[in-house]
Amino acid sequence: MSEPAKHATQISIELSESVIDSQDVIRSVTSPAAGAVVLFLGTTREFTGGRQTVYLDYECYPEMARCKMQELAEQAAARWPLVACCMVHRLGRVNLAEASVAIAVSSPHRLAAFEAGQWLIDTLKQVVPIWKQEHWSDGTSEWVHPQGNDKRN
Amino acid sequence: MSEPAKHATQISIELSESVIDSQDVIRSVTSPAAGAVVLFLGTTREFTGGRQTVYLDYECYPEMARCKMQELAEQAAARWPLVACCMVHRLGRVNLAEASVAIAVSSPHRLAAFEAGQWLIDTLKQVVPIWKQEHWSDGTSEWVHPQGNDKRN
Amino acid sequence: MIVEVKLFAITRQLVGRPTCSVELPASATVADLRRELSRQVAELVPVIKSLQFAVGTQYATDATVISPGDEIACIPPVSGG
Amino acid sequence: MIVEVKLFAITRQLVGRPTCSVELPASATVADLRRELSRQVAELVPVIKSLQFAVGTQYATDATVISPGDEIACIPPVSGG
Repeated sequence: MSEPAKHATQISIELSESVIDSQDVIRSVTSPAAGAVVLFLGTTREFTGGRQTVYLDYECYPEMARCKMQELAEQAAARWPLVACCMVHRLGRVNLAEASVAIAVSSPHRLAAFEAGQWLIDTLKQVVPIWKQEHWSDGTSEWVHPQGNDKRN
Repeated sequence: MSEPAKHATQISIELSESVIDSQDVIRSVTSPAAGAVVLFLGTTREFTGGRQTVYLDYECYPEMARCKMQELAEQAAARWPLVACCMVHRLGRVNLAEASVAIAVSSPHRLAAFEAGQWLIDTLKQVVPIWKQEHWSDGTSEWVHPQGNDKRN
Repeated sequence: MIVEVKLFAITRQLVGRPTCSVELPASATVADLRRELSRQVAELVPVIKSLQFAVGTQYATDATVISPGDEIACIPPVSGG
Repeated sequence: MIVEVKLFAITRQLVGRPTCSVELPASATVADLRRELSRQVAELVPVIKSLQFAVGTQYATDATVISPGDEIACIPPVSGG
């Protein structure tokens, strides 16, 4: 029995109102064709420059966010030999230490998995239409809209 | 309330005879001080250069392996601002698609988590006294002893 | 033509509704849309320069032509992840 | 002195036991250990050049001095991960 032909990368994309199950995310990219899995979780940090966050609130443009996430997964699959790629983003309230985003990729060797994982989160943060509202411990809240980088892609 | 002083990185090291619970590994590095978690899993790939693996068998020099893994975690914590670092390596038989190693790190920002995670697995593979025996589909088996790189550290 | 523009995050908060309507000339481009939004929806003036626009769920350029029935959205700088 | 050397992976397989004994001069170094293992444990000859040694669970150099009671181990090229 010889090595089977390369199959298409298995892609899964989700926008979720409930807590991300990282076990499910890992399971969705695990395969005997892969030697490496890299999982990235973006988690809610309590302190930012001395200010204290109580929770975050995410909203998105659902049709476009899903479409952009699918595009990013396909671009990563074209650039690196990925076995599978799974991207999940939370919507609504996300408490401290909870994951707002999970990105998992698997590949035959580890370098591709690290590079693709890092590229996917960097690019998601630049182009996917999702917005974060900070809820601070002083009772104020504000939409986060980073300035100065061109998000077009 | 102001941002608390930086605490020491929380380190956990394990050599395990049973399946790695990646949920436990993630939980051990999750913290409201962290904005990023990176988990690496090295999983058993079925095909290597056309040859088919049935399973792997790992043995180690336990006292030295634990000591080296602890040293690597401390070196990573000195080099990157890590909140926590967890390294688990399987011993004995590891079946296809199962993880032989899990490395998780958390940090306030994602770049440090990606860099530390990648450095830890690269360096573990060079210096930690653990050995893999391939069990091939033709019934043969062999110890894997990569040549040509100096593992001293 | 009158087009409805989806609003998100700060733009939704400023306008107080999830969409707004704007009257555009026939064969208008995204550059026209930006100019007319500034004139017709005063609440958007403080942020109008920072906005991108999507037409049919794709990022548009100033030259993108808007056709009747296109799905149009205001995209303030994104902050997911 | 006689020291016991832990064996792993290919070295354990070749020798057929998890340790072997080797007689060394007093104040021997790891270079002496490597030479004496070649002479006294024939099964190790095919791989001896590829081996590193650990003294007290730390990688040793050829110049590392071995004292009675030190924990000594053969470290073939590692392949964890």
